[in-house]
Order: sequence, then C-alpha cells, then structure tokens
Amino acid sequence: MHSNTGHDLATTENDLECVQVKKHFGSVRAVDDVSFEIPKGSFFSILGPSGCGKTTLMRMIAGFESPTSGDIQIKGKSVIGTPPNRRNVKMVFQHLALFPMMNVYENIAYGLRCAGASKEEIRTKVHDVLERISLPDVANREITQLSGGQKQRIAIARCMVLDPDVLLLDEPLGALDLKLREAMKIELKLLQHQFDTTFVYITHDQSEALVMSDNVAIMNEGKFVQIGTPQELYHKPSAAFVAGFVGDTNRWAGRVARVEGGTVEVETEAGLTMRGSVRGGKAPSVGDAVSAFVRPEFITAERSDGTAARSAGGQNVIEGRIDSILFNGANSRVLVRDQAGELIEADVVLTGGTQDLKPKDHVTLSWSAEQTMSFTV
Amino acid sequence: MHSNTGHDLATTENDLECVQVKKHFGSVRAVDDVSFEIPKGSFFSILGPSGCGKTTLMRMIAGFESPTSGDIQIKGKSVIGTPPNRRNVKMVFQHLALFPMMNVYENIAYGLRCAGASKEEIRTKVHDVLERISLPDVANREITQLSGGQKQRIAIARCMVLDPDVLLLDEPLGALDLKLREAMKIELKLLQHQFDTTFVYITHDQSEALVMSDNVAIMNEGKFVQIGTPQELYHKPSAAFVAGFVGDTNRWAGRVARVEGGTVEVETEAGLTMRGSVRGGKAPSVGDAVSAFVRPEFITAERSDGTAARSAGGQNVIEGRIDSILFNGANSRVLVRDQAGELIEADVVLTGGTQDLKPKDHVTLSWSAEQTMSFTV
Amino acid sequence: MMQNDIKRLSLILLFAPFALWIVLLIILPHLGMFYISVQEKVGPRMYEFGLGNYINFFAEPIYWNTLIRTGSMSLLVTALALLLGFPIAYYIAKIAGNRTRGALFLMCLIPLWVSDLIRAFGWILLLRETGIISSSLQWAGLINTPIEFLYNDATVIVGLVYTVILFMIVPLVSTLDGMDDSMIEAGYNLGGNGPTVLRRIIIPYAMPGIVSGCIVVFMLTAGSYLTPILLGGKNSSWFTEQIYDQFITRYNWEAGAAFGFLLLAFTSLVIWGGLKLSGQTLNSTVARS
Amino acid sequence: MAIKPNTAFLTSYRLYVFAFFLFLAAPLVAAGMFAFNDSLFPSLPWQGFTLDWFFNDTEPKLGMFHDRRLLRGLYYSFVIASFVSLLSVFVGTCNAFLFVRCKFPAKDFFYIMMVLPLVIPGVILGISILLLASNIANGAEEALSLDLDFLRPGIILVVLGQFSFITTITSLVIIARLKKFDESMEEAAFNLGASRVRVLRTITLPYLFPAMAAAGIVAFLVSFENFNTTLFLVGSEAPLTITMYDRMAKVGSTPVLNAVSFFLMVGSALLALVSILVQRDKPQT
Amino acid sequence: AVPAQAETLRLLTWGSYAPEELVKKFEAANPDITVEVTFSNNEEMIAKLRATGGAGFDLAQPSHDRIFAVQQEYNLYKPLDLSKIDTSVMEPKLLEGVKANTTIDGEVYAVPHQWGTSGLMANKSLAPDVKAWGDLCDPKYAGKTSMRLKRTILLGMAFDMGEDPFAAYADLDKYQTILDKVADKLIDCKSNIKAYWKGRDDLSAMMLSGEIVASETWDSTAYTLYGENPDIVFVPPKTGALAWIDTFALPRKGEADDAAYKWINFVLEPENVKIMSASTGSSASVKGAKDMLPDDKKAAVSAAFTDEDIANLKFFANIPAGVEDMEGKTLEKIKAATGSE
Ligand SMILES: Nc1ncnc2c1ncn2[C@@H]1O[C@H](COP(=O)(O)OP(=O)(O)OP(=O)(O)O)[C@@H](O)[C@H]1O
Ligand SMILES: Nc1ncnc2c1ncn2[C@@H]1O[C@H](COP(=O)(O)OP(=O)(O)OP(=O)(O)O)[C@@H](O)[C@H]1O
Ligand SMILES: [Mg+2]
Ligand SMILES: [Mg+2]
Repeated sequence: MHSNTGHDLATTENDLECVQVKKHFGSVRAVDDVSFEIPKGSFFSILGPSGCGKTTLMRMIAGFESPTSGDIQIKGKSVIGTPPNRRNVKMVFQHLALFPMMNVYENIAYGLRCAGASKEEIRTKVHDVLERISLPDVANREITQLSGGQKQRIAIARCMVLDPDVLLLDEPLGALDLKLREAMKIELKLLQHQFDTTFVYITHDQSEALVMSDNVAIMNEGKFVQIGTPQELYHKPSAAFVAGFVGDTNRWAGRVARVEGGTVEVETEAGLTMRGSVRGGKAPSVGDAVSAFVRPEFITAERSDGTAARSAGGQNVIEGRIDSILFNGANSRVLVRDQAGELIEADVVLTGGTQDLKPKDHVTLSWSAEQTMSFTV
Repeated sequence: MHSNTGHDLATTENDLECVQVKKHFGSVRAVDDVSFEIPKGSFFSILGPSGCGKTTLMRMIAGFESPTSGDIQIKGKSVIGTPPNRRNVKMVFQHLALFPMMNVYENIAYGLRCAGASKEEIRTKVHDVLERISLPDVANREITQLSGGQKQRIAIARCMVLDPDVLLLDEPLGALDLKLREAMKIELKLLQHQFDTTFVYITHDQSEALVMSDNVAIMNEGKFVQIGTPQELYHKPSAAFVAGFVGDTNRWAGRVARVEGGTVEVETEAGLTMRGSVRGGKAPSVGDAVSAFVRPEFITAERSDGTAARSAGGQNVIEGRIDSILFNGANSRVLVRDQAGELIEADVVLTGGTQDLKPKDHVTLSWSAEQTMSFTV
Repeated sequence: MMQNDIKRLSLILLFAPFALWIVLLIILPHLGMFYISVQEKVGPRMYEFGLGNYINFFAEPIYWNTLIRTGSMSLLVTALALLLGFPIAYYIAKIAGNRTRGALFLMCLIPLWVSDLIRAFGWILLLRETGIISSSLQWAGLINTPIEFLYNDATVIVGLVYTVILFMIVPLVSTLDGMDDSMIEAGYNLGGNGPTVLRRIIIPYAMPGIVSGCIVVFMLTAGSYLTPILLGGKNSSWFTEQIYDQFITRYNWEAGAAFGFLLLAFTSLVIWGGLKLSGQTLNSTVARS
Repeated sequence: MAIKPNTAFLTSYRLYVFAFFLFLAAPLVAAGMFAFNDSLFPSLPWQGFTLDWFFNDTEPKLGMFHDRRLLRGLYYSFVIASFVSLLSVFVGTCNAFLFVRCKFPAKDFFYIMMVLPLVIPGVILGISILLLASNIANGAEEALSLDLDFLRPGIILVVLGQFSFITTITSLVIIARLKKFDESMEEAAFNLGASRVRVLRTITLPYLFPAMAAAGIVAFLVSFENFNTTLFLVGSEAPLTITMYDRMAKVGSTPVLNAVSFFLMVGSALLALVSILVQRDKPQT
Repeated sequence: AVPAQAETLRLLTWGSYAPEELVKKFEAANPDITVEVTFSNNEEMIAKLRATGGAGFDLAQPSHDRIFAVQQEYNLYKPLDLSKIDTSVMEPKLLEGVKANTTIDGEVYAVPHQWGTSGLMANKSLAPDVKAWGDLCDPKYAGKTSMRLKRTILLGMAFDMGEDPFAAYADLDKYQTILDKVADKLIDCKSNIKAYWKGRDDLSAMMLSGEIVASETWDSTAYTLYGENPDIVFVPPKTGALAWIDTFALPRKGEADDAAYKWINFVLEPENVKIMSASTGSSASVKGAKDMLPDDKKAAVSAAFTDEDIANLKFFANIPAGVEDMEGKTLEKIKAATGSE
C-alpha cells in the first residue's frame, strides 16, 4: 500500500502524513480514506461542517483512536501502535482542558515533569515560553484568574514548551466570544510564525480557516474534497461543495441549455438564464443538472428605471427590486428579488448619502460569466 | 418632568417610551437616565458592551425590575406598578427559557391558557403561528427534539401568539453557533416584517444590530450615547465611543497640531501626522487630546517602490510594508506596518491573481481627511 | 488489542468491589432473609419449609393493620414534609441572596448530623407535660394546667417530619437550583400569575426532585424505629417495632424475617405506584439528586 | 432572584422560613441547653448553670469526659465511622469510575441496584445481614466446627452493615463530581506525555478529591449517628448512639446525655462546615 | 493504656448492675482485667446471645425464669463450675430455687445475684387507695396511671383477676384463655392510663413531675423515687408482688471464665454488695442482704414491705417455650387496640 502513494525517500520533509486513513464506528464512516501530507512549519487547516469527521481524524493523529486502516506518519515514521503519551504530537483542546487544580506554571511544567526534566530546566523553559506568548507575569496565577484569550495562549504554551513536531488545535476559538475570537485569529497566526511549528487547525468557521492558513483541506462526510491555499479554494473551487461552503454565495440549481467551450448557458429551475464558466472535473453536456454559484461581491447592483436590460457577451444582467438592505458597514448587502421571485444577494457600498440604494428601488444586477461557477452535479 | 420631553399629545403613536429611567443597585448605576421612544412597528436595537445595563433596562420594560425613577409607557400608558404578567410586552430570553416539561404545542399554548382562551381558539392560534414561522409540523415534538434555530423560532412564536405590543429580545442569538447565527439574523428581520410588531433587540454584537435594525441605540455605562439608523451610527458617530464600537476601525490617539475650520491636523503619539474632520460636539483647539478613527475600507493600499510619498490636500498618505495578509474572500485585509512601527489595517480585494499584494510588499496607504473622524477627548 | 485488554481489565477491577458489595451485603442477605421467612418452626431446633409466617401475617389483623397504619402515616409524613419543605427549598434556591443561601442550606443540614436519638430526646424535653413548651405557655399565662403534647400520633408525625424533612429539602433545592430563573420569568411574562406559574411551571419542573425526595422520605419514615417508639403514645404501634419485637422479645426470627420482607415489599409497592402515577422512573429521580 | 413578590407576601414568606428554622433548631437547643443545667434530671426547672456534666469527675454528676463508658462508646463510634468512611469512599470511587466511564451490559439495571440500598429501611438491612451472618456462622460451626467469629455481632458486622447503605451515598456524591469532569483533561495530560497511572494520580484524583473528602465526611457523620442498622449488628463494642440509647432506656437519663448531644452537635457542625469548605472549589474552566 | 496481657471481661447485664465505682474497684484488685459493660434486658440478652451463638460476652445476667427453655432451645450457656463460686454467702433459699430452675441434665447453669419485685408504685398523698394491680384501671385515676406493656402486667392482672398464670404454664390452652381475658381487661383499661412507660427514665420523670400518680413498677425504681419524694412508695399488690431473681450465667463461648468467676465472687463480698445495692436499688441474694442496703433504701423497703408481703411473693416460674410468643401477641393486640380511646 505505502509504495503506491509514491513518497518513499523524501518523506522526512513532511512533519505529518496520512495515508488512506479510515475510521469506522460500526456503520458510520467517520473518516473515509483520507490522505494528505503537511510540509514542515506550515499552518494547515481542516475545514468542514459539523460531524464530518474532523475531530475523529485529529484524535487518530494524537493517538486517542486507532485507525481502522491506513497509516499515520510523523516525521516520516509510522506511529500506528504508539500510545498517545509517546507521540510528539501535542493537542490544544476545544475547551482547552487546562488543569484547574494547578496554576499556570504547573500547567506548563506538567509535560516537562512527565518527561523527567530537571527543576532548573523546567523553570527556564516555562519562563521562556511565557515570554514568547507575551505573558511573562502570569506564572503564579490560578487558571480561573485568566481571561479567555490568556487561557488560549497558556494552552498553546503548555504544548509548545514540549517542542512538538506537530501542534493540533481542535476548534480552540469555539468557546470564545465574538470580539475575542476576531482578535485571537490574528494572534494564532502570529504565534505560529513565532514558534515555526506545524499547526494543524480544525474548524467549521471558514473565515478562521481562510485568514490563518497556508493550506486548507475541505472535508465533507469523512472525505477530503479539496486541499489548497485559501485563495485557490475561494476562487477556484474544484467541487460544488467547496464553492458553497467557502465564502458567501448565491446558488442556483439548473440545467445546461448550451455548451460553448469553457462556457455554458444555464437555465435555472425558476426560469432565469445565465452564462457561466465550467468548473469542477466533469465536462457538461446539454441537459445535465448543474449548480451555479456567484459570490455577492461579484454582483454589481445599480439603480435602474425598471425597464428590462439584456445580458450580453460575458455579462449576465438581471432586473430586480430591492427587498431589504442589510447594512453592516463595509460589508453591507442588498437582497434583490428578481422577476422569478428568488432572492439574490449582492454586496454594495452604503455611505449613508442620498445616493444609497433603498428598499423597493428597482436595480439592475450584473456579473460576469467568468465569475459564475457552474458545476455538473 | 414629563412635559419636558415634549410629547404630550402624540404619545399613542409610540409603542414604547422610556422617560429618564434610572435603576441603581446600591452604588451601581446600572441604567442611568435613559430616555427614548420607539414608533410602532419598528425594529429597535440596543447595542453596547457587556455590563452596560442593557438587560437591566429590558427587565424594567418587562416589569421584572422597577425603575429607581423615571417612567415607562407602553402605547402611551405608564406601566409603572403593573406586574409583569399584566403588561402586554413579551420577551424572548437569552437561553430562550422554553419549558422543557411541555412540548412545542403546550409551550405556545401556555400564554393563551393563562389568558383563559378556549380550547378551540388555542388550537387555531397555535397552528396559525406555527404556520407563520414555517414550522407547521413540530407541534407535538418535545423541546429537546428541536434544532437551535427551531427553538429560536418557537420562543418567538410563543410570544407572538399573544399579540404583544412590544417584543423584547435579549441576545437571543448568543447561544447559537456561527452559521446559524448568520442565518437567524436575516430570519429575525423577516419575522419582524411578518408580524409587524415592534421588536426591541439587545445585543453586544454590532453586526447583528446593524443588519437588522431600523434604529439602534448605543449604550455605555448605563447611558445612551447615540440613537440613530445604522448608517448614521456607522458614518456619523457622535462620539468616540460610537466610532470605536461600531464597525472595524483603525484608531490613533494624538494631539491637535492645527485647526482649519472643520479640519484638524492631528499628530499621533507614535509621530504620524494626519488630517482629519472634526466630529462630535466639541470644537477642538490646538494641543487638545484627540482620538482619530479611520475604517479599513476607506484606506487604499497600493504597491509602491518604497520611496516616501507625501500627504497632500484632503488626502493622507503613508508608506509601509505589509506585515501579513488576512485572506477572507470578499473581506480580505492587509496589516501594514508603518514607519512608526504601528499596524494599520486596510481592506483589499484579493482575486488570487499575480497582481495581489503579498507579505513584505511595500505599499502606499492613502485615505481622505473626510474619512478620518477625529474626536476631542 | 492492548487497548481493549486494558479496558476489560479495568472494567473487571472496577466491577469487583461493586459486585461484592451488592451481592454480599444486599442481595444475599435478602435472599437469606427470604429463606428464613419461609421456614416454620415445628419443634425445638426443627424447621420446615412453609408459608406459615406470611399466612400468619395476613390472618392476624393486628399485623396488617399496623403495616397499613405505618404506611399511611408514612404517606402523611411524606406529604407534610413536601408541603412544608417545598417553600423552604424554593426560598433557598430562588429567593435568598447568594450569601444567605449557603447559610440557610447549612442550617438545613445541621440537624441531619445529629442522631435520631438526640432529636427525639430533644422533642421529649420540649413536649412533655412538664416540658419546656407546656411550662412556658403556663408561665405566659396562656394555659392554666399543663398540657401533654407527647405520646400521641400527632407528636409522632411532628417528630418524623422533623427527622426526614431535610431529605426532602436537599433534592428539591438541587433541582430548583438547576432551574433557570428566566423560566419563571417567562412564565410571568407570558401572562401567568403566581399560582399558575407555580402549578404549570415550577412544580412540573421540580417533579424529579419532588419524587426523589418523596421516595427517600417515605422509605426513611416507614423504616424508622426510634422516633415512633420514643414519641408514640399508647396506641401508636409501628411496624418496625413489631419486627423488633418478633426478633428480640419473641425470639421468632422466622416471623421477623417475614415481616421484614413484607415491609420491604409493601414500601416498594407504594413507591412503584407513586412512580407510575407521577410518570417518573427511579433512574431519573433518585439517581439525579 | 427570580421575581419579586409583593412585600406583604414576601414578609409572611420570610416569617414562615424563620418559623421553620426555629422548628429545626428547637429540639436541638432543648437537648443542648440542659447539658448546662445543674440538676440530676434533664428537665425543668432550671437549677443554675454548670459545666459539671462535661468536666466533673465524681458521681453522681460524672461529666462526659470522665465517663469511661461514654468515652468508650465515642471511641468505638470513631473507629467504626473511620472504617466505614474509608471503605465506602474507596468503593464509591470505584463505582463512580464504573458507572461514569465504563460501558457494560445492563448498566441501568446495575445503577438502580446501586441506588437501592438507600431506600431499604435501615432496620431491614441490619436484620438481613445479621441473619445471613449468623446462619453462615452457625452452619460453619455445626458442619465444620469452624468458629467464624467475625460473622458474629461486633464491630465488623456493624461496619459492614453501615457500609452497605452509606456506599450508595458516597457513590452518588462522587459520581456527580466525576460526571462534571471534562475527560479531555485526561486526554490532555496523556497527550502531554503522562502515563496512565500518572494521569490518575495527578489529574483525575486531585479533581475528585473534594468530592471524596466531602463524601468521606458525610459517611463519617452518617455512620456516627446511625442507629437503626447498628442496633441489630452491635456486639459488646457498642458505639455511642447505642450506648446512649441503653443509658436512656435502661439506666435513666441524666444531663450527661445532653452534654454528649451538645458535644456531638458542635462536632458535627464543624465537620459539616469543613465538608462544605472542601467542596467549594474554584469554578470550572 | 491497657496492660499487655490484659484480659477483658465483657459483661452483658442490666442497667445498674455494674456501677462504675465497683468496676474501678474490681479493676484495681485485678489489674490484668478490664471490664467492658453492655447494658441490656432479658429479651435483648437472649436475642443477642442467640445471634452470637453464645459468643461476644463472658458473663450474662438473665432472670432465673429465662434460662431453662432458652438453653434447651438455643444452647447459649455453659454449665457453671460451682466449686469456683463462693456459694456459702448466698441466701440458701434463693440459691436452691435458682438451681432448681436452671438445672438441665444435672448441670447447673445459673446462680442468683440480685432479686427484686415488680409491683405498684403510688404517690401516697395523691393516690392513697392503690392496693391492687386492678387499681391502675380505677377511673378515679383516669389519665394518671401508667404501666409497662410487657409480660409483668399481664401476669399481675391475671393474678388480680383470680387466676394463677404460673400454674397454667403446664396447659398452654388454658394460659391462652387467661391471656385473652387479661387482654380484654387491659384494653378496657387503656383509656385510663396516660402512657406506657418504656424505661426507668420516663417512668421516674412522669412520677416525679406528678404527671401520673400510680404505676406498675420495679421496686428499685420506687425506692429511688422515695429518696426524691417520700410520698412515693412501693406498694406490693394484694395478690402478691412478682419476684424475680437476676442470675449469673456463663455464655457458651465466653472467653474469660476465670475473670467471670472472679467478678461473681467479688460482687458477693459484703462491702461490694452494699455498693451494688445502692446502685440497683434491689437486694442481693446473700445472707443478711437487707442489712447491707443503704439507709435510705432500707427505709424505703421498710415503708413498702411487711413480712406478710414477703411471704406473699410470687416468684416468676420458668417460661416454657412458646409462651413468649403468646404473650407477645397479646401485648401487640393491646397496643394495637384503639377502640377504647
Ligand atoms: N466514539 C464514537 N462512536 C460512534 N460514532 C462516533 C464516535 N465519535 C464520532 N462519531 C461519529 O463520527 C462522525 C464524525 O464525528 P466528529 O466528532 O469527528 O465530527 P467533527 O467534524 O469533529 O464535528 P464537530 O465540528 O461537530 O466537532 C459523527 O457522525 C459522529 O457521530
Ligand atoms: N440584581 C443586581 N444587583 C446588583 N447589580 C446588578 C444587578 N443586576 C445587574 N447589576 C449590575 O448592573 C450592571 C448592568 O448589568 P446588565 O445585566 O444590565 O448588563 P448587560 O448590558 O445586560 O450585560 P451583558 O451584555 O453581559 O448581558 C452590571 O454592572 C451588573 O453587575
Ligand atoms: Mg469536533
Ligand atoms: Mg445582559
């Protein structure tokens, strides 16, 4: 099996590698044939909806579950059969799992003690790592005396002090409140730079994955659907699932009316016709069912006189009426009801002036065929 | 006192009105002299940081606390002294407070039973309201069998079936997960349209308040700082607190170097000089301490050759180097380190092409003086 | 797999003390008691299998009357404990301030730590004809002749309620504590008045606590020995007393065992009925508190 | 606070609560008070204050600290309670791990079995254990002429009898705490390189400790005050409650019994306080 | 604090039969023996020994009538070695009586220790007319009398009604009819009494406080109360007070027989008899016991008994097997009866 995957020599360059890993719980295929490799020092995220198997995968890497089949290699060595306390893979848990009966110092020193480090060594290392996470003064605090963000950092420090090959993080921001989560996103990225260790980050929040990662794997129903940089995933999704899951988007279900090279004409169920670019692996033919996706930021909405405009060339044009306006500062959006009665979302800039779009305004929506991603389903 | 507020005749047009309401707990001034009125059928939000007194205010409206002083009027009638079960103000609690020992039908029917409605009437009304919240089939489910979003809607239905004058909602989305919260934001707004009832909505999440509300009150330390439409608050904040709290923003503390009509020149603590427009009530004079705010979306970042550019006219221009890029689809952002060593955030569009900005690129940031809101502190 | 071996081993190691405890100290003794209860004495040191002891019980109205009396008084005590204890539990869980709450709870517990004997002893000192209450009433001029409060069923009930009420309050406080205040507020907000909220929201919510409290209280009452003996009057027989008499005064272990078994069966039956009526299960109530 | 009822109602409610606590305190105060009465009988009239019933060393007013039999009872109570609490905390902890952590068939059934001893009348527990033990001992004596002394009424049987239902209490207390334990804490320790034993020693047991201590104290106090079960199992080494009962029923009470009661009340209150203090730990993360 | 080779003498005895003073003295005389005392009564003594199979105690003190049948049934005691007991000091009449009662297969199982009577106690000033068992049911004293709901009152009432229950032990059917009659009487009587007393303690309290004026009682209790209030005297019922003799018997598996014999001989020494009697309030079965009573007790006894009364004593007869059960049932019936309330 291993030789099939074709990396017999250069494996040591990867901090972590999974080869056709499967995990079945009874009839549930929690993780189904996942292979990937993570090069040294990168920030790798696994993004997927709830229940898709992210945690299970991570627990196998950490050693809390053993795979039904497949191999997991750390620094090129298989760790199947190695108990979790012997793997140099550390993990930050969703609720952090800091030890409440120990103070910050003891929490961080715990792993070093287990490894049998000397007192002197422990002291230096703990103070070092506290320095690096910019919390030099909290050593003697109790865990309860820390703020949410501080706890987060201590949980990371507790792992990093052991100098792991890979740090696993299972939705560590899930329990934080909104403002703090925003701030921690940036902070986590900076910490990873600092330590220059491979981070494997699990989340179901796409903005976290996009903002922080070098590479993101999109996971669904136990399988990896696509692995790529955030930009690739956002702009060049390889599957309808990725297009729908990453970033906000308008989605239509329809059928192919015409095919012209890389462009198709799609007729939606509600009766709209639009031109789109062919994405995904399969080449469409007339009559195939397709999903078409357009991101709101690629749709321009302009006030119109209500007369019908026509699509032309690479441009799709639709008339509609503003149903409501979702003002959210820079991220404002309008919901436009088209003639077919469907709602279409388009990003707009609202400056608060009289020029701004208002509910019930007639608007012309237009977007390019290139930005209309159409996947055969 | 009442006549001061100047609405003796037309009061009945307002569903809810508070007149100089105060609530002190011992020495804590939880709510401090708050006055506002909410016209019929509107969606009114109260937005403020944690602990600013939002819940206390709402509990006074619902009748669970009585104000230390001031008056609360519903439909023009004072309700001071009216017990909570006699006020036609219904409330959706943060954790919803659905009754776990009753099923959905009984939960919704509870209020009608208290009001002594007939069996027949109850049945019709419950089924009606379930229809309206698009959950016609859940009547016989237990509460635990509902998803988070469904519970949310049941909690609203339970109130709406009683046809209240005002519906109060205390951070009802706080307990939901991210995706659901996004979806519920829009849904809530639609429900409010549906029922055409006055909603008073409490939150500390600005995007919730901005997206949904007709009017938003910004609250801080027990006081209302500003009441206005979302656009007004975002673009024309009347105080530094509002500018900082609503929307993302860059913030500098500095001193006034020069005053020219509505424009000031501000020298920041780190040594930058920028021109800004005077906001807030107070006219600044040279030497005054000011806070200057610029929103990231008003800052343009362009790749430069590294030579210093100069601010000119109404434009502020700064050279810097990209520290990191936060890719987030349409909401991507760069962190630029300026010569003074501070980080400045600017929104950018990243298309995934070669033109995109990259870390370590030298960039010129520019933004207009008009968009630089400067408040004397 | 090694993982599984470790799991099985630890399961066995953990199960062993549990099994030893339950089998040796609960199941076997009860089986043994049952065995003895179906022995009939036919002569000195001679026994024979038979249901005579049970038949005797049913043939003799004194016995089953006493059992029924014990049962019904225990039910009364349970009801009273619930009635008296609920407001206290509610006060502790919902009305008292944070600081007083702990203190009140502690005060509720203090009598628990003193033995039955001392409690009964205290009541005797208070209630007897020449006791504190009677004397103080006389001293206050409210009564002319001393009144005997002791030695009647009412006293037994007061004493029993006193002894067991804590076991009612504790589970009630813990269930009510778990109840979100906003549930009550929602009850009012939706138009309910005090009694409605109590009846439709608070009581249904507290049901597991109520049932678990009632079970423990009923069992403790039915099985109590000292309080009914020491405070009871000339008519007050209690079933445990009869069991004791069978064993101790009449040397009739066989009948005593049968009586013991009957008490267990009877109380279990009552509890089973109560659970059925309230739609709860043993698992969902006693286990939770 | 849920909702403020009107003041008249609240006042009468408070009065009721006050009356209730008066009711709770009354017999204890009465029992404690007469410990200081300078009379040979624990009853009115009040003859003046004395500490003789605690400290006097001569008949007829032999104080409790000089009354050998009471002190011996106290000693036996102490021995019994110590054994019972150690044993029941140990088994309770095992049970907690068994029921919270392990999966096995018919778990619900066994759980009910575990709760059951709490609702079996104490008298019955005592009798059934006595019967079984005596029958085994008699059988062994007749058939094998073996003398199984430990099955005869005595300290061992008392300990076993009390243990049989107190273990349910300790199990419930410890289970409640273990249920709140976030298992990822163990995984975290494991992940940080600790061995299984070390995880148990440094993470799980320290976390459980407050509950174990509290359960131990509860077990101690319940054992100390137990009468119904002990009554049947006691041999010649009578614990304090039995000694006091014998004294009261067979000799006649003097205020020395009140003195003992007072002493126990104070001791118990202190222990209860300790148990509350150990259980009040820092809020969980 | 216990000497290394110490032996423990475990006494199973009545409430006042091991006064601390005497125990201390005994331990001083025998430094290698520690005395442990468990207080009990006839029924519990037997029940306990039965449960232990005669183990756990080294010396028991059941009443003379409670040995024969119990020994046959449960084999709780071992025979006494009379040579180790100084029987010469004992009152011969009592010694012979007990021996006769407790000899099985030629072995003697008990010797007498204390004896006393059960009878009536009355407050002379308030209830001068109490003379017979039946007077407790006299409506004159409604709500002011008491009794213990145990076999003594059954027997007393039977005598009062002209029966001889002891004679009827031979014919248990007859005994049952007597019991039924007594039960009816006592059930009728129930409304007349204030409460059934359960121990010396509550009886003394009720009597001293004047809550009751007459009661069935042990003579020793009455003597004690006489010391507190000379109006309270023991009244031998006119059908004769019921007399019991508490004995010494060795449990079958006692482990300290020598110490037990030492104790028996020790408490029979005249100066110790005095201490013992002061504690128990009853007489020792030694020669000249009356003179060894403390002065106040002597006065109380003199106030209670005439020689005639002494002659009229009815000693409890050996209880045949099964009688306890019959009596128990009768007592339960009385207790449970509520009709007369
Ligand atoms: N121990 C188990 N036994 C049986 N099924 C399990 C077990 N653990 C996980 N599963 C199932 O495997 C699937 C994947 O679960 P997993 O926890 O990995 O999802 P996840 O992606 O982490 O979800 P979330 O984002 O909600 O944490 C789910 O369907 C879950 O029900
Ligand atoms: N019953 C009370 N007694 C004393 N102080 C109180 C009480 N209720 C609230 N406060 C105080 O009043 C202030 C406002 O509290 P409130 O709950 O209204 O805040 P909030 O804006 O709802 O905050 P959050 O967003 O966290 O819910 C806080 O400082 C709080 O500590
Ligand atoms: Mg997960
Ligand atoms: Mg709040």
